[in-house]
Amino acid sequence: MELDSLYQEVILDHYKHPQNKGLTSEFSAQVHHVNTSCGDEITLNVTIKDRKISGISWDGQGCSISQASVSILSELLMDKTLEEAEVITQSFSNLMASKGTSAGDPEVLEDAVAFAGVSKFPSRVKCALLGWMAFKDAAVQSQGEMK
Amino acid sequence: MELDSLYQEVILDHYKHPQNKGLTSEFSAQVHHVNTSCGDEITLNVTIKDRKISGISWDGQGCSISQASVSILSELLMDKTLEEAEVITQSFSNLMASKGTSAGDPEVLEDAVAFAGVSKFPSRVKCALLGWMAFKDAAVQSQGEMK
Amino acid sequence: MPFSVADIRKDFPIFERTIRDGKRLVYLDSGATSQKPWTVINAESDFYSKHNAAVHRGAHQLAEEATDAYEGARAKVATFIGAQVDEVIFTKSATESLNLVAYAMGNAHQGNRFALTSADEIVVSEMEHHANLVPWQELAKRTGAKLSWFTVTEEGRLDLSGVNEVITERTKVVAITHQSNVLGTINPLDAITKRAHEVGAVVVLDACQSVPHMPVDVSELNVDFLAFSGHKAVGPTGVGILWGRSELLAQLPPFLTGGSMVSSVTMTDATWAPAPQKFEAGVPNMAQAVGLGAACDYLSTVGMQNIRNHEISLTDYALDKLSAISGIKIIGPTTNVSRGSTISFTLKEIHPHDLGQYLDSQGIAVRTGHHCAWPLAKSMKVQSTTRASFYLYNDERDVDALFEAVVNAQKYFGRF
Amino acid sequence: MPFSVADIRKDFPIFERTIRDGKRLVYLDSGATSQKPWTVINAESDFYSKHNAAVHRGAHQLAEEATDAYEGARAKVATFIGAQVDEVIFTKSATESLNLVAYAMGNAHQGNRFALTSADEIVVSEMEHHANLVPWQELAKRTGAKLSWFTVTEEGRLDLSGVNEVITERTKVVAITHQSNVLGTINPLDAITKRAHEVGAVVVLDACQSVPHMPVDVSELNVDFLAFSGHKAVGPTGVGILWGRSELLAQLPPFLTGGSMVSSVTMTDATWAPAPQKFEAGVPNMAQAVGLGAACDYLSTVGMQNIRNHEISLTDYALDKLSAISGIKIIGPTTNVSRGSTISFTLKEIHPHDLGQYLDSQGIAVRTGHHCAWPLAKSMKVQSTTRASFYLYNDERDVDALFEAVVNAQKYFGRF
Ligand SMILES: Cc1ncc(COP(=O)(O)O)c(C=O)c1O
Ligand SMILES: Cc1ncc(COP(=O)(O)O)c(C=O)c1O
Repeated sequence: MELDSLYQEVILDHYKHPQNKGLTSEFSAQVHHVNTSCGDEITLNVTIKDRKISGISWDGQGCSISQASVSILSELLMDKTLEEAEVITQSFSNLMASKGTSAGDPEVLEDAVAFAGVSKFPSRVKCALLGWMAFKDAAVQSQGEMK
Repeated sequence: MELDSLYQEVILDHYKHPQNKGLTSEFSAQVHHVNTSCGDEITLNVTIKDRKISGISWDGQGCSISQASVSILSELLMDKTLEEAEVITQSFSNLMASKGTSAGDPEVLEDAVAFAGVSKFPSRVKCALLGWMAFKDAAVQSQGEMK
Repeated sequence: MPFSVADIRKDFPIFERTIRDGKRLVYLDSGATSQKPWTVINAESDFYSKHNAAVHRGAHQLAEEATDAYEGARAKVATFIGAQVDEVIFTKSATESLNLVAYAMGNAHQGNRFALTSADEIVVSEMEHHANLVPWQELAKRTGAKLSWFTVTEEGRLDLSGVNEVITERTKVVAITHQSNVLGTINPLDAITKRAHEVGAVVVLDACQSVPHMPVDVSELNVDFLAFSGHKAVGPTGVGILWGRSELLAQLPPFLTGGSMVSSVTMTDATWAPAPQKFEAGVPNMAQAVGLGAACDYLSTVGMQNIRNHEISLTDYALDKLSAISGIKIIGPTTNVSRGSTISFTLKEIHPHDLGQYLDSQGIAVRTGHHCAWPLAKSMKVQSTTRASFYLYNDERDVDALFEAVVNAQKYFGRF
Repeated sequence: MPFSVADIRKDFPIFERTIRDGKRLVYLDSGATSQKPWTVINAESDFYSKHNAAVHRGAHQLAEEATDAYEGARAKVATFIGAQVDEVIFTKSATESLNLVAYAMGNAHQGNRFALTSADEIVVSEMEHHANLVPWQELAKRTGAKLSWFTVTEEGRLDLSGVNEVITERTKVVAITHQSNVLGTINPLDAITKRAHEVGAVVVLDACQSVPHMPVDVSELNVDFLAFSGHKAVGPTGVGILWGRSELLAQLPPFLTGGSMVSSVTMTDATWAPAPQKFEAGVPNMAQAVGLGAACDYLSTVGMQNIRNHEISLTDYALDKLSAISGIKIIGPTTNVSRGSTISFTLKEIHPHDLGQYLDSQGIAVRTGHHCAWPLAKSMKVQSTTRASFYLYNDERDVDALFEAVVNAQKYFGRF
């Protein structure tokens, strides 16, 4: 079933057992993003020291795709430099724009390749990107230089 | 040709030789009416004494239908009482609303039956009625009671 | 004519197609937009292919035919809602209709009955669609008027207990929905219109979710303006209606200005034509108006009371069936009293977006989210819901399909 | 593909019908509205019968298909006029597009670059259609800004000799037509845009009569906003376009408010989505947008430069032929330089309304009157004119028919 390509086991797993959920009290930047078409929301705390991501925590409400995506992000980007994070973020954006034609690069995206199937469902791409947009925003806010 | 039912000889004749055209300096009421869809305009002076129409003059610019109609009106309503004028006006309105099904009552309308053909051309009914609407207005203004 | 869903479905070409690899289309999203019968689709094409010309403007045969078709459509809509012909204004949508009233009131000068100042109040409700809320917020901001509102009870009913305090001597306009697009609630209007008219306020009714689904007669409702969209009433997209009492339309300033709505124009000033022309600037959405006329004909032939009765019994069936699902919570009236056939719900474990996706994979079209009524969602303490909305072409098979699919979704998402 | 009127006419179903007892349809009223090819008519029907659903809202296959069709149409329009996709806003008509800009500017608060006060000025011209005049009169009245204008010369050209005096340091907006719908004049824009931008004003171009008839590329025009209607460009009724520079759309406040144009909503406040959504409140005119996309495809396939060339040579022919009629006076440029194919004229003895009626009896559709440009008529010292406007489906046969009929009308009305 096509649906299985969307709801990969790793996605539903993260949805049921979200990682790094619960906001830390310390952070370099806090952002709140809402998907205006459905109301899904995410608050993301990011701590960056010496251009390196030393903390990510989040809270939110939403569908499995948006929640699992930020959960995976919070693991994937942890301890990465801003430059590395930018490469990963860009790779994820490209995957989401691929309309089902790309499987994603597991070297770069690791577990996040599970979202490859989402790119076939245009209305869900926004869900998958919610946390990533929030992260971009937070990185810019705390550094003022990530493009 | 259907067009001939619209452009009766008596209409084109009044268009070329308009009666009572040229405004008198004395009047009980003066009104100015414009057909907003084409810009045709008519100024009508009416003099009423003892509920009797003792003077009608007009000036205007417009198509043969609108100009001939007011010209014929100016002859037809002259020397009539307001009650008689109302009967004639109503009869003319009915004829215009008849969509080509009525020939008009020559006893009441005299030369104005020539406009019977106009009722088949919905966009021209407004032209034929321009002067008549102006007259109604003028009668109301000078008397405040004609319905 | 006996009411037969099977026959009705034959009139709607979309039911000839299938969804997601051959599945039967179960369309439960008529609250967002309805499907269209051939008669409506053909009315538009026929206009274009046989009678197309600019109405009210040309002195030629096509222009006459186009004008007849357009004005004939106005007469059909008027008959459909019990209005006088000159009280029916063609807009592009209910959203425009509601903005029209709000902006036109904002254009009123002191002395005009519609002019608002900071001494005045505007009343709405917590269950309004954004289209009947944001324009009034903006009008309040532009004029300084105060915005106040009726709240909603836990069961999803308007709380009218304080009607005399919410609508005050200062209230100039009460804008309220006839039927909630989320909860299905049909609002009782008598207490509102009585109080509003007592204080000299006008009542603007958002009839988007009522006119398509039940007999609505403006001569009986006691409201002053009424708005609905063609596309939710088996009509074309791109056309809506504003109805207003003629004595009010005569006093209301215009909204959009331009050609065909003027009586005279100089370089610095313009005067207005009488209603409805005053409110229809430009070459109108002629083909869409004609299509809406055909939609009114279609609905009248089926019978609005038949449609209402059908939806009542379908709602009975659906409320019964869905309530049996474990973990379901219906957001809105759970009894089939003063409610339409729109049913919103949440499931304990599955987010509406995920449920909607699963339903889609089964050929079932629902809507998920806040349904353009965000304050209502907050007031009902939900972030989003799944909404199934029924119409004349739905039947118990569709309810069964929804039931089955929800149960299977619970299995699907519970698999790990 | 060689340009062939005979082939083109086959694409337009209306030419299969006849007028007034079997006469060939000579449609010379495209300035009011154009006829539609099958591809446009079918694009609308196909949307309704196969993909109809509310865009941007549902998580189901039909909603996805509808969204693809609608956004695909936006991309087609963008390509057609050389714009970026997010700069293209679907409205109901050019009239709405122009009102949108005027009202949105009126909504701007102090500090916003669009805010107007009594210290500011708005510039229009004497040759504007009411749709590009009255909204600015109203904005001037609302804000206290001063309205000033370019006059028109006897030949029907904009008098630009005083461009630096008409557009002053106080000017905030210049609203001007690209091509006159009465005179056919195509206005030179460089002097206007240069001066306007020098003083920090934005230029709003009414492109209703240019976009359908010649290649128009917003990336080359140097204007800031551009409006046109679908129905004059072989597209459906009920859809228009507003194009605006993206940095300006970002700053311009919204106009219609409601669903799908918000970013968040509480009972008292709302924030806006980015453009173009910010300007598209409510369920949009989806089928009409899709139809307009098909119209852009159709026109592109024929080739806009081919259409322009065809109209130039047809205008040559028509100006020549008509000038030979005794008592005729062409209102507007009599030489075929910087002019489109719209030709207005008066006849000494016959009122335009009577001429139009005679032409209609011969199957010829023209428009008579002031053509929604009353101040222009006064400035040209005519009460009304007869207007013949040509398009891609007209040819020399149509001009000949017009010529013959005018001459015969002179005989007909001269008979007593
Ligand atoms: C030059 C011009 N501007 C504006 C308009 C208004 O267009 P619409 O009536 O389609 O809104 C027209 C056509 O009527 C026009 O010719
Ligand atoms: C209750 C209600 N009001 C207003 C609207 C707005 O209608 P439209 O989007 O057709 O303008 C809708 C539908 O979206 C609605 O359900």
